[in-house]
Amino acid sequence: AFGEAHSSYTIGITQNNVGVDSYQTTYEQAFIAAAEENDAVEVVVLDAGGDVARQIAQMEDLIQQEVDAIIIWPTNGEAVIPAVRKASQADIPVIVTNSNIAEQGFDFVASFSGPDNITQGARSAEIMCDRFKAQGIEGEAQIVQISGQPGYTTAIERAKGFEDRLPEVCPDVTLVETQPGDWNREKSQQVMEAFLVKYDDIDGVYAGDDNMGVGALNAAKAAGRAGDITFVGATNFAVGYEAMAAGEYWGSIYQSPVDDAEAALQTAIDVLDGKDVPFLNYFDTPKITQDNMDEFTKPVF
Amino acid sequence: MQGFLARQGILVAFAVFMIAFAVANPRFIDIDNVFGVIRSSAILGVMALGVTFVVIGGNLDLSVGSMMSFSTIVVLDLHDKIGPTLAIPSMFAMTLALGAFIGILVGYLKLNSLIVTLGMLSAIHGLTLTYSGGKNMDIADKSGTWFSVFGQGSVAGLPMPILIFAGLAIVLSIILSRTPFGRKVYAVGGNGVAATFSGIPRARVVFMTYLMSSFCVATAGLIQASRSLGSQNTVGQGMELEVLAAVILGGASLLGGSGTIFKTVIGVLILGFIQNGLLLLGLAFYAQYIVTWIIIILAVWLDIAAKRGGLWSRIA
Amino acid sequence: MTDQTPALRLEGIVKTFPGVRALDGVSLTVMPGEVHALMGENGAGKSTLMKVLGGILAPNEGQIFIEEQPTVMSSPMNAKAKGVVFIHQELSLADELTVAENIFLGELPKKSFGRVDWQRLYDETDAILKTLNVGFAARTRVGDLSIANQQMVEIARALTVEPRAVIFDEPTASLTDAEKVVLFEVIADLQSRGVGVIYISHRMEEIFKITDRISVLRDGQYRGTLNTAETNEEEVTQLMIGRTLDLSRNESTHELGEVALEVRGLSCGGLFEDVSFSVRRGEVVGFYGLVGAGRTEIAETLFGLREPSAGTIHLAGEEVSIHSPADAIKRGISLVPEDRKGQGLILGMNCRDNMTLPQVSDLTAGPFVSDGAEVAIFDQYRDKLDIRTPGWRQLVGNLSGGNQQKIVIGKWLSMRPEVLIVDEPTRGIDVGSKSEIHNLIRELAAQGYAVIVISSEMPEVLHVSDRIVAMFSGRVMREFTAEEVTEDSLIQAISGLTGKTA
Amino acid sequence: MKNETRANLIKQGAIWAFILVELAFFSIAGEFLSVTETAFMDFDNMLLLLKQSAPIGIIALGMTIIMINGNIDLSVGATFALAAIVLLDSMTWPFMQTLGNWAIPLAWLFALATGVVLGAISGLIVWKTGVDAFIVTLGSMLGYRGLVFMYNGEQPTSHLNWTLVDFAEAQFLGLHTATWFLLGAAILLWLLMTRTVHGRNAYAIGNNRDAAVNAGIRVGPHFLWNFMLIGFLAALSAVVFYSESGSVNPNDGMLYELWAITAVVLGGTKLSGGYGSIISTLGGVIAIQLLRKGLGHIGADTETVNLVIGLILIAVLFLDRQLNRKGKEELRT
Ligand SMILES: Nc1ncnc2c1ncn2[C@@H]1O[C@H](COP(=O)(O)OP(=O)(O)OP(=O)(O)O)[C@@H](O)[C@H]1O
Ligand SMILES: Nc1ncnc2c1ncn2[C@@H]1O[C@H](COP(=O)(O)OP(=O)(O)OP(=O)(O)O)[C@@H](O)[C@H]1O
Ligand SMILES: [Mg+2]
Ligand SMILES: [Mg+2]
Repeated sequence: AFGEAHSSYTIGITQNNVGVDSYQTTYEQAFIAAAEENDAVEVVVLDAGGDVARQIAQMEDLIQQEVDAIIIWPTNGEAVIPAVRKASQADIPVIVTNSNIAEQGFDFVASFSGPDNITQGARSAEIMCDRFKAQGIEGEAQIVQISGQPGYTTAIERAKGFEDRLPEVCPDVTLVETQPGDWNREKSQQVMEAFLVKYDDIDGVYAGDDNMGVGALNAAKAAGRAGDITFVGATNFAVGYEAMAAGEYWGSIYQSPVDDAEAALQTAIDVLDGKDVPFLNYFDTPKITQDNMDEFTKPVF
Repeated sequence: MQGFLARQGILVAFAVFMIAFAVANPRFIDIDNVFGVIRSSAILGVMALGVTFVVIGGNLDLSVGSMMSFSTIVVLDLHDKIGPTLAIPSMFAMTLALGAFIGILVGYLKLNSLIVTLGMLSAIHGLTLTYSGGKNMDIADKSGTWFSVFGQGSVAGLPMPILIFAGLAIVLSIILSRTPFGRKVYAVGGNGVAATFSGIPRARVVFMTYLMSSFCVATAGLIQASRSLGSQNTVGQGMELEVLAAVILGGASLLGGSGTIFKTVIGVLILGFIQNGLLLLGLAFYAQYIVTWIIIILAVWLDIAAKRGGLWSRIA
Repeated sequence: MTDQTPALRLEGIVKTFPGVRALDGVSLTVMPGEVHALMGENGAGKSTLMKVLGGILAPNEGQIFIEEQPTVMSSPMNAKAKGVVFIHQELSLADELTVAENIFLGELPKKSFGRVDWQRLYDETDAILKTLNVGFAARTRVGDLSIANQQMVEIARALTVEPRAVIFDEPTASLTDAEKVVLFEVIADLQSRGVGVIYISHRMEEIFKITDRISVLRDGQYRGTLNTAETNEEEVTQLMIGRTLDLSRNESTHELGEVALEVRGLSCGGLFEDVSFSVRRGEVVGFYGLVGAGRTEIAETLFGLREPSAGTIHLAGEEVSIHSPADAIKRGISLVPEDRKGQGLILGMNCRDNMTLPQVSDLTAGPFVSDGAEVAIFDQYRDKLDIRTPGWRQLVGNLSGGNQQKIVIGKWLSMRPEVLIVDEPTRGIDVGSKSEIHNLIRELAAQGYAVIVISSEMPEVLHVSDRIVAMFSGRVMREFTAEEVTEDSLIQAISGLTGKTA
Repeated sequence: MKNETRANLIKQGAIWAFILVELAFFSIAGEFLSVTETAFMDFDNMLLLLKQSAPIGIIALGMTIIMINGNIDLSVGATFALAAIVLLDSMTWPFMQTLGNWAIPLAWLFALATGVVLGAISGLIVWKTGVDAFIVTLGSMLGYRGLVFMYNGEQPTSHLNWTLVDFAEAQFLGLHTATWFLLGAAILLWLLMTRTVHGRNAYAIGNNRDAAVNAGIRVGPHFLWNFMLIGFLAALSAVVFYSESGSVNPNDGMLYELWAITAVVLGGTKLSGGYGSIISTLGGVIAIQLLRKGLGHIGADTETVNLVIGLILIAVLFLDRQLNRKGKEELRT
């Protein structure tokens, strides 16, 4: 599809923290695979390991190496803005992937490509609420929330989306407590164990991702209370999908790291090709519940 | 009595603590909750037992967290490939090999344990990622395997993780306090040169402490894997410092040569109950950090204050 | 003397440690320009008393007067400011720093902005080193010095201020004769400047050579003060331990057996070269030489702690190679090392466990350590060596220096070795115990053990040995039998004056 | 004497030799493996290297002193984060906003003061309780991190001030602002450790604490000063870094303590205290940053980076040991 004129683009990517969960790992693999399939691009793949200083250093390195475009998965949506500005001053277009940077930096960014975490949180709230309505307990249901690692944009946005939307759709459902599960199944299992001791009546659990949701489910199963509780997560992982199939886990948000990665790369190429790309390039993350799960393939991660 | 208070300050602190929480929220001492806490402390606890040996021997082990991730991922992966009966010993062998590697570096090559195990923390994490391809590892057929017995089973109403933790604690406590090997660990940690001059094979003793530590890590990984039948690559991340905190809380000196398994167990339980108690009180998660800070320093302070017979340090 | 104001006076000092009343109402007066000996058995409380005086320990009761002014010594710095300088029993130096920095530790000369005035530091140090007549420079790293020279650095610290009183706590324990002469000159000089000197030592000949008066402590209590000129060793000993000792040379001889240990042409790097000797069963061979002569290194090589570069070791006629202390122990060699704190003991462990450490693997009942067997061994050697401790549970670190040394000796005697090597066995040990240890060494030999005694104390070597090997700078100079040896010939041999090896 | 100097040179030169090896390796490997055209040894890239070494580097300098002193400080990462929060948050305080650009130096002052206070807390506890610094600061590491979260929950604290960013991004005589701070701090601390009484006492205390006490050095206050110094440096590092980035996550600075310690040990400073050098620590910091940069340059993936960094650390330790061995006649203990 590409002519001789732009025979080869070099695109650099600095990711948040590969290896911390399988979403990010699958993303990286999908990104590299997509790049390999495309003869016209070569990629420099870097990982910040969750450290913002390292990520800024990697931005500087990529600028210094004079790559054609930079994709960034920010470790901190605000701290990277000056580094992004530096890139734009060096005439290198920057594409933000997965979670956006703060508005102040929008001037220096060519495009954002990724899921809309606020919407995801809101959709999780809707899934939960619909379920309660079906059960007829929307008037008195009590829920707990297990959020992602404190400090991460994704965690914050998902919690915000959920907390803002819930009172709109189910004003009488109370969120009794939120504790972080650090994206970690075991940690979230411990948190849930304490919730179960503390509260006799828990009707729903919202977890920031399925990994944590399954951790909570395990705790409830061990306490013999899983049947009474609606579990809703986000970022549907394979474990969550299986638990849904087993009828233990109610719903989640379907978000594919492969889509995420491919969208980011394609956006970068489109920008380099001079195409018109929308500034906010969300890819869709639909609701998935026990009712509609046959429409989705089981996640590979 | 005062002497006892001083010597067992950590136990007293523990008791005071439990009572305070129980008053604040009676559910805290609900038997289910108590079992729940011990059960979830068991993984940390089993690791702390092994690290106690290492610390008494005068070294540190910061690699246990990432090593535990490794064991968990490996046993889960092998479970589906070669079946649980073979997977468990294979995983133990691989984890012990890592422990042996560290043991050789620290024991025989006499490299500094802080840096070696810090390096191994990173290297083993890399190894785990390579092994798993960065993916979560899950057992395909979760309901059809007896493998869940270590994490979810129970005997006579007692959950297996607690039984394993308790059993291992008793065995290791006896090894440490009653056998020649245990004595040698104390000697090597107390004064390595003098131990060598007494004909104690220092390198081998240090090597053995790391082997024991990795054995405990493998056991912890087994419980972990069996408990959730699936895991992330980062399941043990950050646990090294928690483990160390528990061992220190129990009064083991980082200079080596002192500490006991019993005290480590108390240290583990204190950490577990603090976490749980604060959660039950509905305090924000960061309160747990701050309380742990205060408890660690108070516990160690009172411990050494009792030894020197005065609250304040004599250094001018 | 009596019309002078005392330089220093201690009155009714009481100091207790948990379970120990280390000082029980001790009083002591030191006049200016006097050398005052402080004597007493191991654990009598000498060091503790001096620590109280030096501001390191606070007394429970009692008062300190300097020139009759009541004073409180709140810290070592404070004591030094008041003119009391304390030269410690244990070396108290920072290895990585230079000689100059160590001598002026805690009081480095300053320029603006807290900068060190190096010029002044080195000048003053050079001046002090010159009076001490030592062979090292101000800029030498202390860790590179021999133990004896480190001791000299410690002594040099007394000369940085104009002191009223200087305390020497067993300064000669690791000095050889040459350095002792210098030390005594330093003390004489202090004395002539009107400084009061407190001198702690277990060596009678020194005490009688340099001191004016002798005060004796026993079990933390003051026993009296004697004028050195008017007393003798017997009287002092009587006061110290409550009985007299037979200090005559050991003439008892017994049949010697076969050769237990033979060393042929042993060398180790640059430490010692071509060393040959043999020890028979029932024989005590003394190794005498200056510090650095390489005796310790030979012992360490025999004990598997160093790899010899040439030569062979034979045990009972059979050539062996020893790769580790465990090896050596298995073959019946025991080594009482020279550095008891660093090499001999685990200070944080109790007395019993220290003593049984080398054989703990054998003292088992089933898979477990047998408490009974351990305590039995401890009791036996506590009695034999008269070790003063409240019980086997006491941490070794809390014992007095001499009693610590006895624990080390007990540890190796209890191994019932074929070949026993003792390196400076009585360093810091009181006269009573010393003669007990000497008797013990003879007794062991009589029972058929082969014993090697390494010592820098000539009387000791002469006293216990059947044969003496004289060493100089890593080489064996000469061998003497007990009959032929004289002090002069021995000194000649170890100074490298006799041109040829034996 | 000659021999000693040479031995010392070998001891301290090892890290620089290692840096040269890294440079050579990545330059050559980069030719084959890197997808970009620019050379690794590019001058600008080396300037960047210095700049990127600054955040951990400045902390590592302080850690050197603490470790020479015979202590260790595990709380620097949390101190770094808390100082950053104060820096950024203080600029949003109402009275500060009325000050215009004068708010900047004031905010720096607040941040630095925070670091000094946190250091003082650890130092005071070490001094007064006599609890080992490792334990005290392990506790502080948790406690200070708790304070970080308490300040602003899980939210990042942000305040992007472009004047500040421009200052932080500026280059003077080719060197970035951060580099100037790193080198400036290194020179001052080097002078402190080699030329002043405080520095020499630090060596003495780390080398033999009892001896120092016996010699009348006031060890406690001395510790306190040094902990305040490392608190200050952790805050300085935060000031330099966050002036440029303008937003701090409550997780920032985690594991910095371990990297700082690693750099210090790579530089040859003894963990047991009494021996070490500021300049060699600078070498250690650069060596680590170079390794990261180089691995990125040749396209190593995450798992390889983790594996290699861990093993290199051990390898350098091993080499250092081999270089410092005395030979066969060494005592085998
Ligand atoms: N820190 C301590 N804790 C408990 N007991 C102690 C302590 N220091 C000294 N002692 C005890 O006090 C007594 C006096 O000890 P000190 O060191 O003063 O003896 P010493 O006369 O110097 O003996 P030596 O000749 O062996 O050096 C001994 O019984 C010793 O065990
Ligand atoms: N305890 C020790 N710690 C450190 N170095 C030591 C120690 N003992 C000896 N050395 C070093 O070993 C070298 C030679 O040993 P040493 O002086 O002990 O010889 P020696 O013949 O055994 O004399 P002596 O037995 O009188 O000490 C010296 O340079 C000395 O610095
Ligand atoms: Mg003494
Ligand atoms: Mg010697």
